[in-house]
Amino acid sequence: MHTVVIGVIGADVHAVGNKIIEHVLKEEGFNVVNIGVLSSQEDFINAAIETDAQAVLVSSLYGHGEMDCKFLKENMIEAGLGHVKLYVGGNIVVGKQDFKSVEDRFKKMGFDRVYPPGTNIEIALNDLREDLGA
Amino acid sequence: MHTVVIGVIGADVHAVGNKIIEHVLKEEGFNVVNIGVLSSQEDFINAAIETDAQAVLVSSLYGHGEMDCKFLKENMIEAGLGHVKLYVGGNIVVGKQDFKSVEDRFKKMGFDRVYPPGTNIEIALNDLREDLGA
Amino acid sequence: MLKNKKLSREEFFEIREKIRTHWHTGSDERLDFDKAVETLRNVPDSKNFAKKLRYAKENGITMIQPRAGVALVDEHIILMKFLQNQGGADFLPSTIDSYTRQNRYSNAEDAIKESEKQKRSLLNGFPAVNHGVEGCTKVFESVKVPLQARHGTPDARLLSEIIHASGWTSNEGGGISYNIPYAKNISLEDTLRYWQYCDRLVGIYAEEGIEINREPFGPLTGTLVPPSISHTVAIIEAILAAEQGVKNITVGYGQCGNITQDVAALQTLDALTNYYLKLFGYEDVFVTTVLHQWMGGFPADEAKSMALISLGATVATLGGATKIITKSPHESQGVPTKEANAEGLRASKLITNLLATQRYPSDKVLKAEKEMIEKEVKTLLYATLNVGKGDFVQGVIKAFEQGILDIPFAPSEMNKGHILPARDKRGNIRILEFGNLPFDDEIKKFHKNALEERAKSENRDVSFQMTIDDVYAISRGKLVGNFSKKEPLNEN
Amino acid sequence: MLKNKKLSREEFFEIREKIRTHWHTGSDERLDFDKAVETLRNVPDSKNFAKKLRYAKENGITMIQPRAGVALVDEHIILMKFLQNQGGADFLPSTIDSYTRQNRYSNAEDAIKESEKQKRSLLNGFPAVNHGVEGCTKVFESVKVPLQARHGTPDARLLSEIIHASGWTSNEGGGISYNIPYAKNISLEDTLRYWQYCDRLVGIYAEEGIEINREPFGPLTGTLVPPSISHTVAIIEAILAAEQGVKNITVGYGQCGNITQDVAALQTLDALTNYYLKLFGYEDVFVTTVLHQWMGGFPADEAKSMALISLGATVATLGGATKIITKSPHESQGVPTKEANAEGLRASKLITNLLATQRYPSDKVLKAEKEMIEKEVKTLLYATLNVGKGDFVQGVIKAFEQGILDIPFAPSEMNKGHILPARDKRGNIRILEFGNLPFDDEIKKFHKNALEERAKSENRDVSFQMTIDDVYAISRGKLVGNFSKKEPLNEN
Ligand code: B12
Ligand code: B12
Repeated sequence: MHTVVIGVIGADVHAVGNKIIEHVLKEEGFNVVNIGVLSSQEDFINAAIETDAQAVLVSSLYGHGEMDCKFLKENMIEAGLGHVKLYVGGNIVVGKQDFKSVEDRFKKMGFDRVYPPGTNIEIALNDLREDLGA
Repeated sequence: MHTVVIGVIGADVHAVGNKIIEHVLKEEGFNVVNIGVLSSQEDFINAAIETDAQAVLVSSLYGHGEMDCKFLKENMIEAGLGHVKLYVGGNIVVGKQDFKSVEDRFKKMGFDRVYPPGTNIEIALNDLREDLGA
Repeated sequence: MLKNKKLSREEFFEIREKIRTHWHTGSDERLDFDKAVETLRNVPDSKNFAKKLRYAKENGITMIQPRAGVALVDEHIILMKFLQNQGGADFLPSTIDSYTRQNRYSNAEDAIKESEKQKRSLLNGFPAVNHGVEGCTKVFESVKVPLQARHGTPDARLLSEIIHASGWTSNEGGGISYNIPYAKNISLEDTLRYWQYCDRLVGIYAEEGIEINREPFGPLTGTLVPPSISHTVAIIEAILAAEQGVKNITVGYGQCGNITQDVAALQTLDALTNYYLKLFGYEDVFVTTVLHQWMGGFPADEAKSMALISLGATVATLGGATKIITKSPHESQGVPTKEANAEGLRASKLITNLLATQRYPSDKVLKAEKEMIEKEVKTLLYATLNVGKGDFVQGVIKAFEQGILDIPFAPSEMNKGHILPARDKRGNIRILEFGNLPFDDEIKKFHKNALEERAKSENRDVSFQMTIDDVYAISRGKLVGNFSKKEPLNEN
Repeated sequence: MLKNKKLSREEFFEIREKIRTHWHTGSDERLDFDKAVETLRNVPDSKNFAKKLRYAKENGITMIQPRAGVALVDEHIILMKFLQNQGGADFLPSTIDSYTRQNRYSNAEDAIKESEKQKRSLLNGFPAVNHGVEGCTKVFESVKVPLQARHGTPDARLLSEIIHASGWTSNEGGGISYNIPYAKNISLEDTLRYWQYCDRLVGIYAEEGIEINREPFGPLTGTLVPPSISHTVAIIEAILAAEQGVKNITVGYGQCGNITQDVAALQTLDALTNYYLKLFGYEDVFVTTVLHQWMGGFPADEAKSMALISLGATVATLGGATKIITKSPHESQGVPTKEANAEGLRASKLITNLLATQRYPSDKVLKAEKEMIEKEVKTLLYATLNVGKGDFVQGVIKAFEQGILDIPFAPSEMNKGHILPARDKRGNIRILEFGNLPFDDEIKKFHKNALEERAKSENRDVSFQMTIDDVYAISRGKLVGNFSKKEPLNEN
């Protein structure tokens, strides 16, 4: 069983998507470690270390995602989590922006996969299976 | 009292604006000759000649205005009506177009004044007074 | 003397031969009756207008249809597919251009050529006669949903032949509704005759087992038409169509703006059409209703237009209409781009979906409104029948002559144009000047009181200025035209 | 032990001194009480939130207000003026950014600097505390209509001081509504205490003859919250505010989607808030209502979003709400541009204008819905009071502990999160899992039956999958989440 850490980063309290992602991933047989809303980078990193997770799925809905995710990849590498897959989704920037350029920005920040607003979680499921070789 | 010819050109049956223009111009003291909808260029020219009008206000709502108004100015000049002021208003072209370019097109066709969709008739009233020196 | 009587097959086919000579596309052999029947038999249920309407009504679904048409076949197909795929249109139209509507096929031909040259449509619609069965079939084959011709053509006989023979299973129009708002001096006798033909064509197809839908044009001039007047015209046209053998009829109504009046209108339109069809002996006609989103002047602002469109979809669904004719946010400006048109469709679809299982509650006000509409329709209908000495065709001709039927703001000289509508305080459309409408005192008093109540609240007299204000009102963002009132704490 | 008891002036001013040290802008001398009173006395009526609401309610007008806020003062002013002039906003907000909401003023400071550098707002709102009275006054002086802070801040004491001292005459929030949906592990005791302070501030101004509006945040998580639950919270927060001396309160509600339920909710919200305020001894509170346009996930499509916005404005006006919080067509994507935001406003304004004199009819269904809401609210309110041994503050703390009050999808650990909502066949929000809600069998049966009726019609079981489907439904263009049904003749 694959272990994935999910949570909502920063000062973000959007809980609905997070609860639904947990439900769907569990149904699909993942071991889901949900650290919930208002989670810091450290919370994600600690959870991933403690549970030996293969992937970290960061949600950011409220618009500050770009700031909250700064150096997350670097910090994960430093914590020995360089191999862990790193996804981000939600409404990760402020405002309606061209998604291609948003994706580029986050990929440069070290994210393996970047999802546009309202992404159906089933899509990420396929990617996850592909990336984790399930 | 100034005499103006009003009417709706071509195969156009939009009658509402025409009836209202008649009412307002009359209230404002003009001698209004209303030839109504479905009026040809000849209808306009004949009415202007017969009534010795100082202005012709062409309405076109249905989108074929550009075709229906072709050579109207030339035909008026030929009929000795070169001095008569020529206005056009309504929805004079097909579709939502940049009004500046529409205005240019119709000015080139010899119209003295060109009005965008939904023009308040009061605005034209002022222009009319100015042009006819009332 | 023209009567409301079914054309015999012989008469019909005799006229048919002549009609086919009106323009060269009439000689296309796919217009030969047997070939046309074959074409229509091969139309799948999912592309049959009449059947899909039946399905919608039986399942309580409110479906959506735009207006749209451009000069060239290939462009028109792109447009249709866009509205179907990006707009989610349940039904497709082909709005016919204004030259074709006046049977000016050679004007249309010129404009087609000019459009080809300029690479933009110089026509405000699709010139179906010029494109003939050839072009119309190409359109039909390119789409997945039923097609209908929408026009405003006093004499649509050749047009109707061509579209049906191309697999289009609905035709809009009628001898009154495509005359009075769409012509200046064509006699009603002529248009009623022309439309008997169009109806008979559908009736004859029905005899071959082919179900085709007919839709009288409900909103007429689209400008403050009191519901009872448009209902009466719709019901009469339904009766005339039924006489010619039409079995699937959609009666229409243009949104007024007061939700209660709109719902009352939709409910009575359905009930009364069914009632009078049966009363006059047409038992097996399947009736559906269509609401036209606001048919008068639109606000210039696109956001406001979207709101108006959504409100139209709301009353249609709450009122149980089977179909909505949608508008676009470009309405006040000109023929919409396909994108703007699809926006109107998608907004409407969201509403019909969200409200799918919701209906407007019935209270005393709604009931009273319905009763008044019923009473007025009855009065108008019987007066028409009366002056026609029992015949609706003659009745219509005479009723318009005498102003028994009278439509506000119509261009036609066949119409008296003596009545004036205006809104009451709540935005219901009432009648300010009755002209010769044969209403009794109770009805007249009802209208008068309503308008006086408004006048009082606005501190002015009941007058033509009210009508003018109301003509402008919605385009200026209000329902009841009163532009003097200052609101101290409410400048915005 | 914290109780629902008015803070004494001494206590209040003692706390006040400490609060002002939380960030350097707190030392601004315009925050000295007398100066602030003077500032507020000079606010003209047209810019006083409380007075304009009073005017609206007394004249039956439904007014509109957007959400909006950006990082920098000058940009924020441009935004405000745009929404006022191009949007026609009757009231202006300043939506506060999420760092400020969590009192992370130094994070906000960084983001302000970064926004200045990048020349685009990196904050999702206006950091009012960082900009201080200086910045907030500049905003106030730039606009013509009343201003309100809208946030989601558990501890908004310094924020509240700053905005009011800058002439902003309304503040959104409450000890429950700005905790449970907006925090993870802040105790209710803390937030209730913080908000007693914010309310007392308004109450003390009231003692100086200055009327300021307070608005509990009605929609909570915005996600399928049953009306009786959000009503109960709103009423309790109104009572808590009234105890601190607040005299002008706007209770709120988030559009559900079924028009009858929405109208029932709006009508009962007004009636019940007034009723219980009086019942508990608060006689002279002026109550208004606000409808929040759909607060859950929006459709990605802008046209559909405009329709949803229009439908929200429709129910608000028909239901007699005093104010609407509008959404924009960008909702599903991110903080809207000022243009998109103004589109939502203008669409809403058209609807409030057209329907100004129209109200939703009352029938049996509406009455039954209202009765059920009344009964549920009564149950929840009395149970809360009961566990609080007669005190609402203690009641709230215990009620959440025990799940007597429980809000679906809330992030807070203070909330049990045991209840699950789902829609019935007509889209009404019902309760699928009651957790510890103290409802009697009659109420439970009512909800169960409604959901079973739906389950049957969809040929499936009542289950959590329904809830999930309903969370997604509106964003996917439906009201009732059922994505399996195939419709033969209705692919589009
Ligand atoms: C009502 C209406 C109808 C009614 C008309 C009833 C009647 N016989 O009068 C009906 C339903 C019959 C109808 C039919 C058609 N219509 Co129509 N109709 C409208 C609508 C909604 C309102 C027009 C109106 O009455 N406005 C109220 C009056 C008071 O305003 P007005 O007409 O604009 O006139 C005022 C000003 O423009 C100005 N003005 C007018 N002329 C002039 C001239 C001068 C010199 C000056 C100074 C000012 C001026 O003063 C007037 C008084 O204030 C408009 C769209 C809109 N505006 O919202 C479409 C519209 C005009 N129609 C249109 C079309 C295409 C048609 C049809 C071809 C087909 C169709 N789509 O169904 C047919 C045309 C038939 C024909 N042969 O003409 C298009 C025209 C498209 C374009 N130009 O690109 C429009 C713009 C709708 C659209 N966006 O597609 N229509
Ligand atoms: C409901 C809601 C709220 C509720 C939240 C209740 C709660 N505690 O959960 C309330 C009202 C409290 C709220 C508050 C705020 N909100 Co809010 N909110 C929304 C709204 C309307 C719906 C969110 C939602 O629940 N969707 C339903 C769920 C199922 O979908 P989802 O969250 O998108 O998640 C799904 C997918 O995105 C995907 N997904 C999510 N994360 C990830 C990660 C990965 C790796 C993958 C693969 C997929 C994935 O899967 C999820 C399940 O299907 C959205 C706009 C919208 N979408 O329509 C705004 C929105 C997210 N909110 C916004 C904002 C700004 C705020 C506020 C700051 C202020 C405000 N405007 O009032 C505060 C924030 C407070 C804070 N500190 O966080 C903005 C964010 C702007 C931006 N990014 O530019 C939005 C986009 C609205 C807008 N357009 O302005 N909000």
